[in-house]
Amino acid sequence: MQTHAMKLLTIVCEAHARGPVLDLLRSAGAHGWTLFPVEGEGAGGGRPADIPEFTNLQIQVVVRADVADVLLDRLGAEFFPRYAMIAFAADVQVLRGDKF
Amino acid sequence: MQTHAMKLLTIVCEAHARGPVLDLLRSAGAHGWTLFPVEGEGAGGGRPADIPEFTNLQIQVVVRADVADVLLDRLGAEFFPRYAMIAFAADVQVLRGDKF
Amino acid sequence: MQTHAMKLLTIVCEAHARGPVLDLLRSAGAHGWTLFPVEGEGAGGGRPADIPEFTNLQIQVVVRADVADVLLDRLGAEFFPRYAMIAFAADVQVLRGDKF
Amino acid sequence: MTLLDAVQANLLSPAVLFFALGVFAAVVRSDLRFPEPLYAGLTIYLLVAIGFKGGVALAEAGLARVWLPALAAMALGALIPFWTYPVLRRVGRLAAVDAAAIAAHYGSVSAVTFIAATNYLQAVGQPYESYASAFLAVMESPAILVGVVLGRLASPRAAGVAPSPGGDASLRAVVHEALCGRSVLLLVGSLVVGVLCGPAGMAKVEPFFVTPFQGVLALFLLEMGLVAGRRLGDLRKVGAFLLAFGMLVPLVNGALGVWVGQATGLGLGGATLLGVLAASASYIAAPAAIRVSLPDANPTLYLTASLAITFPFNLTLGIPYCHALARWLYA
Amino acid sequence: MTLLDAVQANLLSPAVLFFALGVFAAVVRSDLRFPEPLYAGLTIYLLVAIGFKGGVALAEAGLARVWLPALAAMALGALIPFWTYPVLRRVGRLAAVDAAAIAAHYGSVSAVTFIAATNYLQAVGQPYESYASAFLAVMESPAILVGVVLGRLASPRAAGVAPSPGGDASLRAVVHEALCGRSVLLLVGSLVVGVLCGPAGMAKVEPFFVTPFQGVLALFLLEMGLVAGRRLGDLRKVGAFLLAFGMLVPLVNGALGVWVGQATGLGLGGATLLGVLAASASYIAAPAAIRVSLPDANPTLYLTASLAITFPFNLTLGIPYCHALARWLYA
Amino acid sequence: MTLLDAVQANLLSPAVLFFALGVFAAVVRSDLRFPEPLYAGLTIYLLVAIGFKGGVALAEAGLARVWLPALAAMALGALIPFWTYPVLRRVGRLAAVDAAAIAAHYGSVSAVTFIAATNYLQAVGQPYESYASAFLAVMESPAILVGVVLGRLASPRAAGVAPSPGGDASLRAVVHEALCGRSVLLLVGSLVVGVLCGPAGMAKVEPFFVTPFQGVLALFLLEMGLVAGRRLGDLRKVGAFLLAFGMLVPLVNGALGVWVGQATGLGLGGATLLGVLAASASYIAAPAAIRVSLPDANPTLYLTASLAITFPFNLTLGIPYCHALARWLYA
Ligand SMILES: Nc1ncnc2c1ncn2[C@@H]1O[C@H](COP(=O)(O)O)[C@@H](O)[C@H]1O
Ligand SMILES: Nc1ncnc2c1ncn2[C@@H]1O[C@H](COP(=O)(O)O)[C@@H](O)[C@H]1O
Ligand SMILES: Nc1ncnc2c1ncn2[C@@H]1O[C@H](COP(=O)(O)O)[C@@H](O)[C@H]1O
Ligand code: NA
Ligand code: NA
Ligand code: NA
Repeated sequence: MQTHAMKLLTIVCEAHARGPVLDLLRSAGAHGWTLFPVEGEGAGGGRPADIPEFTNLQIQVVVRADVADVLLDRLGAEFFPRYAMIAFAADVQVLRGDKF
Repeated sequence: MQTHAMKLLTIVCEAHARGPVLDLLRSAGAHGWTLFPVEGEGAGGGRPADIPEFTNLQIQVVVRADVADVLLDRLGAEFFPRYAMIAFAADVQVLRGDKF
Repeated sequence: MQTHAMKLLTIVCEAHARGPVLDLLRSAGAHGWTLFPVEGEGAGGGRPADIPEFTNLQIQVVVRADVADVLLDRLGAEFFPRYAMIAFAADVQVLRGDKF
Repeated sequence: MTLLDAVQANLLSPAVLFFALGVFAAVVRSDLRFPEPLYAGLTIYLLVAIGFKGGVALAEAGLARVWLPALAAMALGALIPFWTYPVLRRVGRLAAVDAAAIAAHYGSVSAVTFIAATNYLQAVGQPYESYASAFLAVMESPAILVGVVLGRLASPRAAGVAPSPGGDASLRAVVHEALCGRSVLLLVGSLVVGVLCGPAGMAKVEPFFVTPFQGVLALFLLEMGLVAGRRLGDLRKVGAFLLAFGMLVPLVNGALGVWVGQATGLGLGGATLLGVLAASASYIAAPAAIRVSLPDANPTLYLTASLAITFPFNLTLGIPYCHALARWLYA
Repeated sequence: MTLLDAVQANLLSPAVLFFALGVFAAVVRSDLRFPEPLYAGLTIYLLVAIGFKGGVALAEAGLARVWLPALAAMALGALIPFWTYPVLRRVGRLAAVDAAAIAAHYGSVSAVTFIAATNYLQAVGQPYESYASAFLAVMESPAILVGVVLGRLASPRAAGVAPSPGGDASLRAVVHEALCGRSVLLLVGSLVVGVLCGPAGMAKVEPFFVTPFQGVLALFLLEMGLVAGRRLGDLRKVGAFLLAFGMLVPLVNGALGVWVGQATGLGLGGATLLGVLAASASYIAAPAAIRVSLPDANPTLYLTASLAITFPFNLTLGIPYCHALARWLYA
Repeated sequence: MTLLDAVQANLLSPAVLFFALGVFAAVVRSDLRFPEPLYAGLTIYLLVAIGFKGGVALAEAGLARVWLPALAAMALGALIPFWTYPVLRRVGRLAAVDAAAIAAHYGSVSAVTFIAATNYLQAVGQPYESYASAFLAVMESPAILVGVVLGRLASPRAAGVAPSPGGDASLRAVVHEALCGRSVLLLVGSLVVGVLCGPAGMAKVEPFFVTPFQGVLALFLLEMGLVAGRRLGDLRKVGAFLLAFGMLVPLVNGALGVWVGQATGLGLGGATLLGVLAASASYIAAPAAIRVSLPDANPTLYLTASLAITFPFNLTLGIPYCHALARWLYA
């Protein structure tokens, strides 16, 4: 079956960023997202995920390359100075290219 | 140490698809899998993961490229019309190439 | 915004390996990590994740390519004979290259 | 006590008020969430407690008094799809597979509605047969099987829009789910445990499974309010027909249930409970089974109808309605 | 009973000892963990129980007796930032935004400290007004709003170091959080449910929400000990000033609270509770709101102060201190 | 009461029947699951409750009456590996490292088996020394340390098939795990809390930690049945020798324990509990420690033996056996 090249953008951020990040994804044109709680450690110290308020979220979104660029730009400009978070993009192949 | 090129296939699907997807993986020759519950939103609407029955699963499997092709084919033909799900493949490098 | 090439190293291992793996990451120079519990099956049998002691962890770390090599080497030599685990590396693009 | 008084007393019970609080929290988009394991824990507790209590009551009452109403309850559940399906097809103009799916939900039952009804009867001081949980246990599956068969006969494509993963395995999967699915297994299993333990076993676990039960139910209904509230937005998608269907069908099925209860020798309380069971629609076991065996059916339709319309309706109005009907019938 | 006796009795209560055990476990790096859903479940239980109980008490006491102290409690909470902010700026030499953030935390309240105080009063046989949970409910938000405004006025950059995602939406988000945030919603909601149900509703859920309450609190404080203990390492990062601040401010605010309680007609127990509320610092609602609306403020400072200093201080010493003060004032 | 009567009474208790239900659910591959946080919550509750209760009893009995049997219990645990290891080597022809690992498991103890035994004694009206939880606390670790040392002496490669991550750190890790591991810390910690609080503290938390205890245990054993049932398939992999070992060793160790109990002055109930402790095999603390310190040992062998063979065996037969033995000895 034919596959299409897309970007998988992964964001790991403190739970408080949930609302704004999902708003951003929607406004940038993502057609879906996947999310789950994670524990982590980084420049912002440890996030032991013992309390919902102190947990991290990993948010994954499959998007077209141009959307991924927009998202990375806006994350870097608006979100990184504000929240403890990282983001990275990777190449993936999907079926049904028009879905994303 | 020498690494080998493999495919990481990621499937995000509604929890009801768990049994059939794992059966598919086994029958296609995967030697293992990893699975965890996730929240998500897509064409099938939001899946808030508030009830076990309404949750999503993310299933990850590392396989040889040819197995990944078979899996994608069968997912597209047999599963996509039936379940809310997405699947994407990515290139990864592993140690112990014969393990997968 | 400018992105930088990094490696995303993913480790899936039995929960008992948590301490040693995190120690390894720190000593090899990783600046952070992300971790969450997963269910799985592999050569070491099924890990149904019904008891904390029998669960698997997925540990993700974004590092420079050279650090990833060191990590893979040490994982293969010191950890694979000892714990039920797999590890794979993938190419990712990040913002803020100096963070990792 | 008039029907109005009864409704009012029910609306001011902690269980119903906490349900309303949950709906409110979902509607104002509060960040209040019950983590999924908490939901699972509460469900397991409620099913085990109600099953066990029913089993002990069954051990005391003896099978001789239970088999007839139990059989009638099963038959009632299995037959409900036969009248709801044509209504859904003709009046609602729904696709065959959607009609079959919804019919299956309304023939099956909602354990939480049943539990809330026992709660209500206790509050108004109405005695009831505790072994009624046995009816809950046997009514869950039959209608699902009937609905699946109806759906497959009516629209053969539904059986295989795509080559089914595992071929005919999916019908086998439904039967397995119907017998070994989480809720049936917990209910029937705890019932059997209760029968084997009898009152002596009950004495040991009563402070956990009985004394705090009503409070746990109140907390759980807060969560159910959240769950239902999150799906209120889907009401717009299902249309006026399903809205009416979700509130009128319980009235009819409830009356049938109460009548069958009386006909098979149950007391006023037991007949009320059988009415509530018939009136209730499944939103756990049925969706799981239908999703697998009738994948073409639209989940928004059957889930919204059973979870966002019929469940709140029964919780607030359906339960006192069945009780009022039974009191009138037994007067 | 002297202050010393009271402190000792408090230190030997299961609640405080289990807290100490949790701190110990964190310090020796035990692998003991409470999974997050368990924490969430315990919090929901405690907030619902305390809110519901308060509501029932409110229904019995009538609004007439509650509105004045409740209003005074709100005012007290809102005013606390106005004296703590300058102290944090001048004496502590903290950045404006950090000072505002910390001031918000100390004006707001900690539900767990309040619950532990009711626990303490019960243990020493001191009656108190159960409707005091209403003060807890109304004191959570005002100081947060004041703190956010202070922070934005004092350091306009704080409002937008980077173009805010959603523009001025973030102030709206604070207000939404203040009214519909998890803990406020559960508290106020359960309070309202309790008012509507009254004693009849209480009778039904008492075996779940009241009888085992103290035991659940003990278990929860074990977890809170773990949570606080994990952050003890941050004490080094916050410096001596915040350490002193976190222990002296509760003494001052506690005295203010007790005095306001007496002035507005509360009994000895109620005044003690109002003192404890004033003395306590929020570590759930305030951090969540501040993180979103004053992102420049350093979380290590406000979290460590409220969670790792003031919370243990109040739990062990602050509560008996407020009680002793009230007894002296009412003598 | 004959042994047969006792076994039958035990088999018909809610705890054992719910365990059987769990095994059944796993065997028929039901989708019933207890989420891991629920399991963790139940374990924490049971360990804290049993430890706290034991501590209060200890405070009442005084150390003078407890130190001797406690010391004897520790010694017994530490010595059991010295006779089981050679049996595993010579009769079972197991590799040295596997023999050492299994010996460690059988010298250590299972808290759930102990709790089920207290449950059983209560049901048959047999009084027992509540401070016996202290024996549970001290018997968990010694045998693990002995087993690890045995395994390393017997097969030096086991200490380092690969350069150990952290060098000799892994032995230090075992000691840390033995003293600060989750279950030891909860048990010993709650015991100390109980000693410090005494009966006054107990009065406060009794409705949570004591009254509903038996019911919680029944629910937990349902989950343990699932856990054990999922590993039944591994029985085929371990062979007939381990099957026999897992059922005969408890008989011998149980007898030893009962005898040590009598010799050190315990009553009939206490001796029964010491017998059950000796008979039981660890499946939580020991696997964790062995996995880290003897990574060459095959987990399927030690886990299946302790969890899928000895645990169900003791739960159903071992407990009444120890009680019958004690009654015979004390007759
Ligand atoms: N190098 C890394 N690899 C993987 N995850 C990371 C890394 N750095 C940070 N994270 C995750 O991102 C979260 C926020 O990072 P930070 O802003 O650095 O505290 C952390 O809590 C981790 O979960
Ligand atoms: N573009 C996307 N990026 C990430 N996850 C997605 C995306 N689209 C869908 N998903 C996930 O896949 C699940 C099923 O998708 P759907 O069939 O579109 O409802 C959703 O609930 C999401 O968890
Ligand atoms: N091929 C695979 N794809 C994805 N995950 C795997 C694979 N093989 C093993 N795993 C994961 O790694 C864990 C340890 O693997 P193993 O050492 O083979 O038992 C398993 O429990 C799975 O969670
Ligand atoms: Na029905
Ligand atoms: Na305060
Ligand atoms: Na033993």
